[in-house]
Amino acid sequence: MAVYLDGTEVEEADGLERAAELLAEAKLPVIAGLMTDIAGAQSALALAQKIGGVVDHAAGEGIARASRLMREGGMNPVSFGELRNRSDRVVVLGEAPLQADPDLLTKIFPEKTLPRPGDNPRELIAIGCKPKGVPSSAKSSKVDLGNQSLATGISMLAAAVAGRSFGDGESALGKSIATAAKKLKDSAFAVFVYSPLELDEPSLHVVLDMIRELCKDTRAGGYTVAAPGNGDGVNLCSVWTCGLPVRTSFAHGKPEHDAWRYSAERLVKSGEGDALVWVDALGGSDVKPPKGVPTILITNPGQAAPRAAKIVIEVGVPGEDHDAALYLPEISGIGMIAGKGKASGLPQVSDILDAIGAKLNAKEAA
Amino acid sequence: MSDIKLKGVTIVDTFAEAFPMVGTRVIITAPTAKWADIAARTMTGFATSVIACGAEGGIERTLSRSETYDGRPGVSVLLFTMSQSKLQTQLRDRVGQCVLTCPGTACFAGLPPKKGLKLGHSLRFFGDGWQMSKVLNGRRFWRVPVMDGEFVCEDRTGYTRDAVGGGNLLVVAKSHAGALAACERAVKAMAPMPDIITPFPGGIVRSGSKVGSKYKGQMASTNDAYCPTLKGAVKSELPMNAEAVLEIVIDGLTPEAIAKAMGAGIKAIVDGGTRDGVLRIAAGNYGGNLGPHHFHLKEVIA
Amino acid sequence: MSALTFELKQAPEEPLDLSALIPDRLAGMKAKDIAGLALPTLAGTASVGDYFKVTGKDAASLRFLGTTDRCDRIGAGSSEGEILVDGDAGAYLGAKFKGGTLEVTGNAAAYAGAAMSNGTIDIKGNVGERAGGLTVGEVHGMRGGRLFIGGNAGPYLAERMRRGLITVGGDAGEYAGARVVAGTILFQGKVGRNAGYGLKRGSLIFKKKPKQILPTYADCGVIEFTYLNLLERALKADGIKVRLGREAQRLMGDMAALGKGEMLILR
Amino acid sequence: MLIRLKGGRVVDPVNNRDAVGDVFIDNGRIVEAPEGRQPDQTYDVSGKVVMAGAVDVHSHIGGSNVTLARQLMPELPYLAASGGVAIPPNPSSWGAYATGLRYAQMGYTTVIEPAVQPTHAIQTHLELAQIPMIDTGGLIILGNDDFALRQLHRKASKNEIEDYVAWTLQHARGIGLKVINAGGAEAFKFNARTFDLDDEVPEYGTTSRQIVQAMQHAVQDLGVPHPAHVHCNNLGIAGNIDTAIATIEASDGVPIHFAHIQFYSYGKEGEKGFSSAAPRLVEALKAHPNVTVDVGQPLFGQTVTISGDVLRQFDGRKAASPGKWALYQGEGNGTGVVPYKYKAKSFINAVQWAIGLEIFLLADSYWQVLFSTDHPNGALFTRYPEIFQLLMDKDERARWLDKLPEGVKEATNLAEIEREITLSDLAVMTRAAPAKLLGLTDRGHLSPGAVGDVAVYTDKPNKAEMFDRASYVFKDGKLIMRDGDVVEVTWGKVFQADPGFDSKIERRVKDFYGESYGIDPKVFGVPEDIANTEDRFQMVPCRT
Repeated sequence: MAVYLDGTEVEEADGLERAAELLAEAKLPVIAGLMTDIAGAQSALALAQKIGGVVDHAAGEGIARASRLMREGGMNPVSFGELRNRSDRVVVLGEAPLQADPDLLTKIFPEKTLPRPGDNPRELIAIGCKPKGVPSSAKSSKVDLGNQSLATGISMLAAAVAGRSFGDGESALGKSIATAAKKLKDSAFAVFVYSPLELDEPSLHVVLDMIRELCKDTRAGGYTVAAPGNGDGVNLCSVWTCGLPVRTSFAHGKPEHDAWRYSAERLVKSGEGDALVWVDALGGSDVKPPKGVPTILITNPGQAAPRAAKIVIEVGVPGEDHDAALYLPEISGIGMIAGKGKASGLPQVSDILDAIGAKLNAKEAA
Repeated sequence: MSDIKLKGVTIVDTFAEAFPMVGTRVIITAPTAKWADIAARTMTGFATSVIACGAEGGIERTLSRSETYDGRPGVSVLLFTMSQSKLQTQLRDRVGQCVLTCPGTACFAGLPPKKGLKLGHSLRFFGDGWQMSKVLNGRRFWRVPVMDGEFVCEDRTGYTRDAVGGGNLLVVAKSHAGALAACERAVKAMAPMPDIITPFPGGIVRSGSKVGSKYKGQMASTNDAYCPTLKGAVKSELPMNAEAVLEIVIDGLTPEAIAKAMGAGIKAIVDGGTRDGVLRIAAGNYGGNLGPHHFHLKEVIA
Repeated sequence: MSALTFELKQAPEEPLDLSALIPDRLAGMKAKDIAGLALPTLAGTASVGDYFKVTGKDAASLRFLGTTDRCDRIGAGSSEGEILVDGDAGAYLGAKFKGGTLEVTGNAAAYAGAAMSNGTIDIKGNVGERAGGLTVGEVHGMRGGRLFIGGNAGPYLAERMRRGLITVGGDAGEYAGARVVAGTILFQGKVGRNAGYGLKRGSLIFKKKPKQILPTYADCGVIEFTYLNLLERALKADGIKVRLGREAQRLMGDMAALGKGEMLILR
Repeated sequence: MLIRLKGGRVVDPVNNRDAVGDVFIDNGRIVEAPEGRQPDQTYDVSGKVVMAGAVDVHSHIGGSNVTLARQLMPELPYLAASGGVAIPPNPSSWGAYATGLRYAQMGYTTVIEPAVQPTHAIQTHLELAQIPMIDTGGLIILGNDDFALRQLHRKASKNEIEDYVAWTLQHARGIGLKVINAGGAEAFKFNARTFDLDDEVPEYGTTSRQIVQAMQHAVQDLGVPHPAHVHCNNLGIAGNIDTAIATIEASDGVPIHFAHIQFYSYGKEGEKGFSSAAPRLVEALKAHPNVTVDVGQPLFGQTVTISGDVLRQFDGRKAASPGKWALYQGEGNGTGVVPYKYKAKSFINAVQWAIGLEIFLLADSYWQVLFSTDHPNGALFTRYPEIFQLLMDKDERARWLDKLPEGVKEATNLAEIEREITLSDLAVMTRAAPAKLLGLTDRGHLSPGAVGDVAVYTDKPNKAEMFDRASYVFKDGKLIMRDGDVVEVTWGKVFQADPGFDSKIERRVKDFYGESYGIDPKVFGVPEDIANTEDRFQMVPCRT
């Protein structure tokens, strides 16, 4: 491993010492990115509690939307296994689901399934996306939204499912939506597949209302595409540890959640957060840390230039360099991925965060 | 007994005996004064006496655009019954059948609506789920879709338990024409006065009554002491030269309003002097044993 | 008695939580004691006197002078008295406001009047996102009272509002009136995309026709509304003079939600 | 280190002890009074009551179900605080850490999480690892999963079913097996809205009765100490005492545990068609000594219900308060989460409250009727002391009864019950019996050799106050809490039963998951080092 301070490689202990100092000096340190395994998340939460900091995730925006939805109305989530084995009508909303996993349709529509309700053939209904390679095990239809946004497409579908007439009901799009709605109403188990990162928050609520309209008589639910960077795993860990999702501050001792206030990006931009720990350890992400405050970047070798941050610390990739608990979409929950090679010698995210915490302990004691 | 005489008219030293009632006021507006009036008249039709009408009601006065809540011409209506629950039923039925149905109208509280009688609160259900509630400056209104647009109706209107029914004047005259002319003058004088109505036809009643009857089940019967045709046959209150007696009954939201109205009525009659052959002005009472409100004629003209 | 006055000494670097400085809490306290009160900052605690010069006596009438957008939670949770802010306000101005009046001469940041339930908040300038909307942990947004915005409003104005009245003098951002359950919003300027998205009940009233009207609204044509008279008069009583006229185009929606709400586009 | 607890009233029914005396702890274990050795530490506990650390056999403290509830209702501690006790130490949080501290505060040292979804067992164990102070264990849910149903459908051999149960226990590292509305959750996936003991699961043809019996016998034959832990059909429905008794009778003399039995002790007598059937239940228990139950006592106040009985929870959504709910539709049972507020003004809630207390107070043996609120379903575990008071103080019950709606006294029998349970009774239902039922022979009592888990309470007339905060709590012989405050944060063990299986089952399971889910089951197998500590898992020996 290597640790860089201001672009220069330094001893690990010195790097960690400097990192601890940086956090100790900060008024409101922000521990974010958190593209790491559960152990890393646990250590991040423990460190945040110790230093009175904030935790957020790189996919925090989508997580916050899903959290608010859950908190205000609830949700009817469907596991991937149930989606794959028992759904008849699968509505893919938007482009994100198929972008996140190009093989998604193959996984959703296997040749053989467990017994499922109803007699309908399985069918993909694509709204606002262009599915490629739909397996032969499923029929497929598409709603071309034309000039309309995904948000309005979703609301038209919801209106049609609820059987309420509306302005554009007679347009070509309206008719196409009506056909899709009829299929949903005739379904035994309809599942909506979408990403909370792509859908606007009000659209998430409309999707939930639609699910609840359908499930009065049959089954229906939502399958949300997992947040990138183990976002769901990290968020779950935050919830079970302190009772609240990410974007939580420990600055005043007790955990305080505010999806707007404790967004890492907003905190850094506004200058309210004055030090940043950015963890990007799952093999490199497109999401880059917000700029403007002294940053400790914890990432994999080769993912960042030594000068990319005040301090750059290299760690292994969870689930590759070491065993790791991660959110696995296939089980819609947390699973274990065994490391492939044990020889990398790279520390884990949790090792680094714990070591920084230990340095802070030592400082306090001194 | 010391009757007094004003401009030749005897004011009998007696009192009108009146009863507590529960009263309310609503304001009806419409696109024109004409339609506000039609709605109000319809709503207060067949509302002379609680004995068989369910309620006593009438138009209090008309309101100009600047006086109403929605800036349209309006009419203020008073309605009285013997209990709050009866008033609630009467109000709902009368507004529901006569105002909700009338083109262009809206209906508002005429007394502070806090914890009052249900108005739009009940009538909103006519909207079958399409009604909308709106709260403006602490007051709740319902917008109920109807065939000419929307019926706007305030959620509730206030009511008072201090209302009084049965304030009255008995006008004894030498001729029927004279009694009627004198009473018309009195009613006209009372018309602009606030907080009262005269619920009988044109404000005037000819069938004054006494309590009880020789017939079983008949609670009230003709006031034989004031019937000119029975003068010799009963213990009459009338001089032999009296040919007709007419009564003005007044309901009011407060006793004071009734007293003032009675005073104004007496003054209007007396101002006619002996021209109409008015002999005396008396009032109906039951010896003071039945109603708590006693309006002494001498006092109301003071 | 003179108004209890808080004059900002220097612009704070980190957000201050001023929610303790409301009439309910300060009644009967001396200026000197108030200056000694703890003032939570974003990550620590200062005292009121560190940031404010405190003068005056009457806690039923508070004044904040020279405040900036870092002065958060002014009037939050207040239930009585009057508060005047001569300056800008930070986030959560008057959040969960329960009664009294709160007036701001400048702008307010995010969540102004969020989840307020009564009283009047009058902001002369602009407001940030989610004004009149939900605060963290609430199931509904504004639940009553009046929120007057003189300038522009950020996105998600009045999200999941349940009762009350909002007026916007300027323009409003995207998703204005989204998921409103009931209540009334008057837009005097332009609105961004997806106004009224997921509206269940409630009225969105537009002086200017919105550029985009969601396809899930059903046009009911132009109608005369007695209600507009009532609203115009009620606004006038609050010092907001605006001609609403008699007629409006009515669209019902959002059919994606309950569909019992309306847009009234004034003529 | 030798610790002496001196001069307390020692309540230890396993050793027939309820008298003033000393208790000694040495090296983390209870020991006889040592001769010729001076204690290193002596605690004067005169005037106090000394009991073994309490054991909770059924409390939803961690795992994906509980965390789903936390996501739905992070405000629970605030809302619950108005009706009872918020979750200390931090009223803003109902996370894992706060859970451990509050349990320890009340003198609890072992708690069993009763609903571990096999595919989410890793999360459960990660969560349990974040709960300080207490030892834990998990019951693994089977019976609505397609593998088991497929086995039953094709009439797989008894051995093969046993192997699957054993594999699941090992893979998910459970102390026992849980069956929730057997077949009902699967039927719900085919849009059933009701499911009874002899209804057939669509496509699989097997009945609820057959599933329960298969699981019950598998557990028994494998020698797992804790019998099958069963949540019956028809939870919460008036007249469901018939279901409970039919299920009890179907148990056929083989050990079985019924969870939160209060929710099944409903008659349909009276004007409102809802009444107490507690006496019928108690009679049935007397006739079936193979059966144990925990009560699932409700208390008035805000809570949230969490259950793998998705069919029931879906129906329960209509009563959600606040009006939001979540239904996770997953492998096996899935989970339904519905916030709920028990109201003293509600006739139904008041009758439920009375029924729970009746079951406790009419019980013949507290070795058979165990304490629980089915946290958080009946009441938050933080409120146990309030229930202890109700059981030990008939005047307190009478005070409550007088406040309840008309007709509650008629629909229940509580008003006629004078019984006040003793400290020994309490020690059995909260310590000795659950420990024994779980096969945890070294706890629930203060015999020499038992683990040094001891709770010392200051005796007070108000039992709710007495049990709210223990004066001292020792865990493995270490003082961890004093007067409700943390002395030392410790991390406990997890109990696991591992009866062993024929490895052929691994292949079958692997094929099944590969084909049906596209995964290798090893991704949801719980590794031994999950908590990053050694000896995290402690084996509970199986009968051979």
